[in-house]
Amino acid sequence: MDFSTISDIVRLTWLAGAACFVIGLMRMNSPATARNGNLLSAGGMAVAIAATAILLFARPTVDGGVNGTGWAIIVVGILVGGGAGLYTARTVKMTAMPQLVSLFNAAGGGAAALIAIDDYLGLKAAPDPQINVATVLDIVIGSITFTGSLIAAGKLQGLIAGKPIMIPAGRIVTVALAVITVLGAVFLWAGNLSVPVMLLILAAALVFGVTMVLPIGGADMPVVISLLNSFTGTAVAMAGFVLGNDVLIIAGALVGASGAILTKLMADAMNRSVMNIMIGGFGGGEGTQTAAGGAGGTVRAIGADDVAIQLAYAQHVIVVPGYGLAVAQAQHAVRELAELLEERGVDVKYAIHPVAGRMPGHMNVLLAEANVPYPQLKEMDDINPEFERCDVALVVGANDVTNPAARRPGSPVSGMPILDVDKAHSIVVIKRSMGRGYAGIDNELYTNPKTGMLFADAKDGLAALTAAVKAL
Amino acid sequence: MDFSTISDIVRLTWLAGAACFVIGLMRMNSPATARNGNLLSAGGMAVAIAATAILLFARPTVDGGVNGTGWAIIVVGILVGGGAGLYTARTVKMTAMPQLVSLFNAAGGGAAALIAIDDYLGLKAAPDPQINVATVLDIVIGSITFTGSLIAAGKLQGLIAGKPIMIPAGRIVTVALAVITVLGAVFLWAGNLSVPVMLLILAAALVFGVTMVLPIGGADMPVVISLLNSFTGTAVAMAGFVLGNDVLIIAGALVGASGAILTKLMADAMNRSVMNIMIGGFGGGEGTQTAAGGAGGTVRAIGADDVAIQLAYAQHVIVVPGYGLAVAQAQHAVRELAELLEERGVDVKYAIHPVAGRMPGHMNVLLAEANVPYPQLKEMDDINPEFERCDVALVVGANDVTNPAARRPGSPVSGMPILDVDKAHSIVVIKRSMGRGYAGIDNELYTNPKTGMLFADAKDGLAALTAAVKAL
Amino acid sequence: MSPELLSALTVFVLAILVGFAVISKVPATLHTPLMSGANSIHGIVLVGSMFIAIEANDLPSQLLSLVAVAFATMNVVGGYVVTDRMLQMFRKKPVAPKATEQAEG
Amino acid sequence: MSPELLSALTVFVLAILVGFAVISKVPATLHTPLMSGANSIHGIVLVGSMFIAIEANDLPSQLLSLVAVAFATMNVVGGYVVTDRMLQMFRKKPVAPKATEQAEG
Ligand SMILES: NC(=O)c1ccc[n+]([C@@H]2O[C@H](COP(=O)([O-])OP(=O)(O)OC[C@H]3O[C@@H](n4cnc5c(N)ncnc54)[C@H](OP(=O)(O)O)[C@@H]3O)[C@@H](O)[C@H]2O)c1
Ligand SMILES: NC(=O)c1ccc[n+]([C@@H]2O[C@H](COP(=O)([O-])OP(=O)(O)OC[C@H]3O[C@@H](n4cnc5c(N)ncnc54)[C@H](OP(=O)(O)O)[C@@H]3O)[C@@H](O)[C@H]2O)c1
Repeated sequence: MDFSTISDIVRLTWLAGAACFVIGLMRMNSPATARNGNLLSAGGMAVAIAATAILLFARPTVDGGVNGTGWAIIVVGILVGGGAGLYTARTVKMTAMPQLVSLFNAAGGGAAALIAIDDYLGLKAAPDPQINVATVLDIVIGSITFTGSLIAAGKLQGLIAGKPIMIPAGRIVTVALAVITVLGAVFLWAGNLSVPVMLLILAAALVFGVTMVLPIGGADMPVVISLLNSFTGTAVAMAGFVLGNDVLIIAGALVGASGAILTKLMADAMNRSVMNIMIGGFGGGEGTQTAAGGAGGTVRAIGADDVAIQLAYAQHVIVVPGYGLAVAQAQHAVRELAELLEERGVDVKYAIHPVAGRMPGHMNVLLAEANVPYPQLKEMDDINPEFERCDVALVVGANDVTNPAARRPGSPVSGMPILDVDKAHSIVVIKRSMGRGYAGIDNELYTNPKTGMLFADAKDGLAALTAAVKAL
Repeated sequence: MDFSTISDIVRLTWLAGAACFVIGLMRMNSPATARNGNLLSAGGMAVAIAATAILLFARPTVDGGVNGTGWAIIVVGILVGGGAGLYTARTVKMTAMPQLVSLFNAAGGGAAALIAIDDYLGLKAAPDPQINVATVLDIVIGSITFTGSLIAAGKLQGLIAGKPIMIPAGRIVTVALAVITVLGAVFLWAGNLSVPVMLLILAAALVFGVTMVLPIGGADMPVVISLLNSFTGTAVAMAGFVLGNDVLIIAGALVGASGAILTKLMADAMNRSVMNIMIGGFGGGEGTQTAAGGAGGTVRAIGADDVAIQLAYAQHVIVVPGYGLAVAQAQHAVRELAELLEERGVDVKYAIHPVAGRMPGHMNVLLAEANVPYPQLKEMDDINPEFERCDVALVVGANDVTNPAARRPGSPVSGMPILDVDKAHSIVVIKRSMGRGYAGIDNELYTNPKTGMLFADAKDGLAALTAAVKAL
Repeated sequence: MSPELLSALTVFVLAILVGFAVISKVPATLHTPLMSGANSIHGIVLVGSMFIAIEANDLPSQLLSLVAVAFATMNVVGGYVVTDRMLQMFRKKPVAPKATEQAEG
Repeated sequence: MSPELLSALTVFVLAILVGFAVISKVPATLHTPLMSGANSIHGIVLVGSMFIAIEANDLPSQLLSLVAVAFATMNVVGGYVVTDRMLQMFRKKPVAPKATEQAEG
């Protein structure tokens, strides 16, 4: 086969790979086909990469031989990167997945930036304006994504404080960096070939990624990661323009656009706007629990033994898990309690709010990991009508998602759909204090006469309940 | 501005037009934005056509002058075609719209085929294989669409009998035509330049369009039109390959694919498979009403005066309109009766089944045309829970969409969601006889002890009811 | 394969993917307007018809292209107008129906 | 504008449209896996990294491209594996939970 035929076939294969990405993403829109969709996408990727290897191998070289160093770089790079990716992805705990996704995103953005940097360093004369535009955009966006995603991962992992970090004169620094980047880019676009200016832009963009993400609260990180993911897609599409490669353009633009939509959906689900998050509004999240001391209304504290009796002689119990359960790693403790109750003939269900916790699907992941039977997990819309028939609603470390204030306008959570916990015959809340949740406001559920507060760490409180039920 | 700049701008404008088509279609997925989406799409079209005119005008001609004849053809063609399109689209009755859409579809398919025919006649030597493939496909698909859509329009308009027409040895003729087309196409693809063979294919494809659609029942025409619409899209994309024009390729492929999905959705909504329809299974529709005479169970006939008393002293009445109401053009009669009842303090609602009638949205269109207030029209899922609280369900010319047999497996309507008419306290059915509906099966609703049958044409029966209520 | 054909093929495949993705779960009431809206879009064949018209040099070509232009324009203009008419029924109706009813009936 | 650029631009715009159309109303539970799935797809940058690696002739280029290949592969491999792990939770669980519960508890 001559090279031009091979090249044609490779290009068509790339196109087929890109089609797999699209169809895979479509299938990932619904739980039943999601896993299959991801596999299809992976298959498309494998085929596209294999085709690339064949193309590079078949390509006539200057001296007619095989470029040993080049292949060595590729093989070593793939082994090292693939090994690292595989190992971390396999061993990471379920709860640490978002930060890992962010790390992988950083890697992708970094690779895209490196392509443009390498291309720029190899330039002998100023390139066509269009290519120049793409190169500079790739460097800038790729670098911002690289450092931004690293910071986001660090925040989620707890390596960097989750609460908003205010850099002294932070806004001014950020704006200054943005101005430097834009001016440098315009200078290069004007047709000037200058490696120092390129390096200046590179440095400014790298620092900008840091100053952009640092002031944002840890709880908002999933949205930030999704946004940076969309950025990486755009950077990869730019790399495609630099190299004149369609498959990079297609896959990059696909991720850029779908990532943008996804970012908006995620922000909507937690009742925030993307703008609001990026500017760093509220969202201190885990930093605010020491606020207030129970403003307005009296609070009834209750002991583990009392709660145990209520639970053991109830017919229907609904467990409402929240962020506090995740922090306390109390998923196994709650399953044990539920199993004990079920043995005694109590009907136990879990009410899963879509944004309970700090990442979408947080509660599903946690409880699935603890082997809670899937049929017991109920989505918000399915379980809400059942609260009025339930004897005890056991709220474990959930706050905002149960706050009846969401039904009225004028509060930060207004409009967010909530679990109708206040409709239950009796309510028990396990949390450590009267501390506030993510939205930083008081919860009038706690002053409801039907509510008893069991002040404890989620894991300890549940263990105490289990012991008390066993002792009955 | 030099020509190459103009050409670049025109190409970018085409791309923008294509983007408008896509975004317009997206917006047409939801009732609130649908109209706006259609306008956006029309705007994209206007821009794309204007850009084309500019490109053709700016293009250097052989002799440097303006091609008078060419422009005359364009202007006359646009005036004639535009005038005809505008006039028919403006004056057609709401109920005749599907056949008009089919006519427009025929026109589009015809135009696509003509482009390829013209191209082929102008050939001096066999073209590149790829172009050749596209040309032949364009001729074949465009021609099938052209005659097929004309037949479909004729059936819906009643010019051609709606019931399946069986051509003697029809299947054999159809298969023979298909074989001729395929053999001719392969001959041309093999690199032979032959106008007679092209004309043979053309003729075979034109006749094939007729024999394909004739045996299909009139009631299935909406699905057939949607399928032919998707065909036209494909033909237009092929024309794009022939002319090397991206905007034709994009818009054509877009319609080809989205039309295919839509065809499937439409067939699903009426519980049929596209395959089943094309092969021409049941679907006699309007031809079958003389069947059966009330197999199994006794039927209670009831007079207009009795029904009038029931209706006038009811609190809640739900009207269930069906195909029979459409045929009898009884939409105004039903609105009059409903208004009369409302004046007497009866609460009247209309239960709209998604596939009541013979085209999707048939009942909405009809009743909207008769000025029934929009809030009184209830979708199936909203109204179904209300049947058990309603005093009288008045079924007017509806049959299949009320048949409780759909809840059990083993009947042709099994699995189709139905209106829960049998839950009403009392049921009145207006139809002419015990005749069957589209699916050709008996309806056990009619032998339900709660049901009274008012045997009459829908319009006459409703008029009689109105008179009887007034006389009370 | 020529680079033009390759890029045309890429565009074709992408447009098909857009077409598949763009239609999601639509209420049945919208099926007919959506079909009609898609039907108008393939009126873009008018662009191609204009090209062959301007290049037509002999009588057969001129006749063919005249018919093509007329057909395509009919598809475009009629298609959009009829779709718009269908979609008018989704306008919010004035809500106080009683008053008008009494006036009419 | 070169024809290549024009066709690259066409492809870019179409791919953006596909991206917009492809994400419809998704349950919140799927947001994270979907993000992770999209994240894996931009690992396609590995293809570009392989190109610069094979063309790298001086040390800086070779180092840059080595890092690029390693990063991109990490993105691809890790991305798909972690997404698959997330999606495992949508497997249908065996329905008879009582038995296993009693065995454990
Ligand atoms: N799911 C997502 O995708 C996502 C992403 C970002 C933001 N959010 C937001 O996060 C919130 C989620 O609501 P939520 O009800 O799950 O959580 P929440 O409103 O943030 O409340 C969590 C509560 O858990 C308690 N808590 C903390 N540590 C605990 C421990 N070790 N043991 C027991 N309790 C503990 C805290 O009170 P004490 O300090 O008194 O114990 C706190 O009030 C929403 O506002 C949502 O919009 C969600
Ligand atoms: N909406 C769509 O998109 C679409 C498209 C194709 C097919 N379909 C199919 O069509 C059916 C629609 O159900 P449907 O309940 O509306 O209709 P149907 O099941 O077809 O029944 C219509 C009934 O109306 C009666 N009728 C006919 N002319 C009449 C007149 N002048 N006055 C009074 N009654 C008259 C007939 O009985 P008599 O002869 O005894 O009067 C017949 O039983 C479904 O099976 C559906 O799948 C729908």
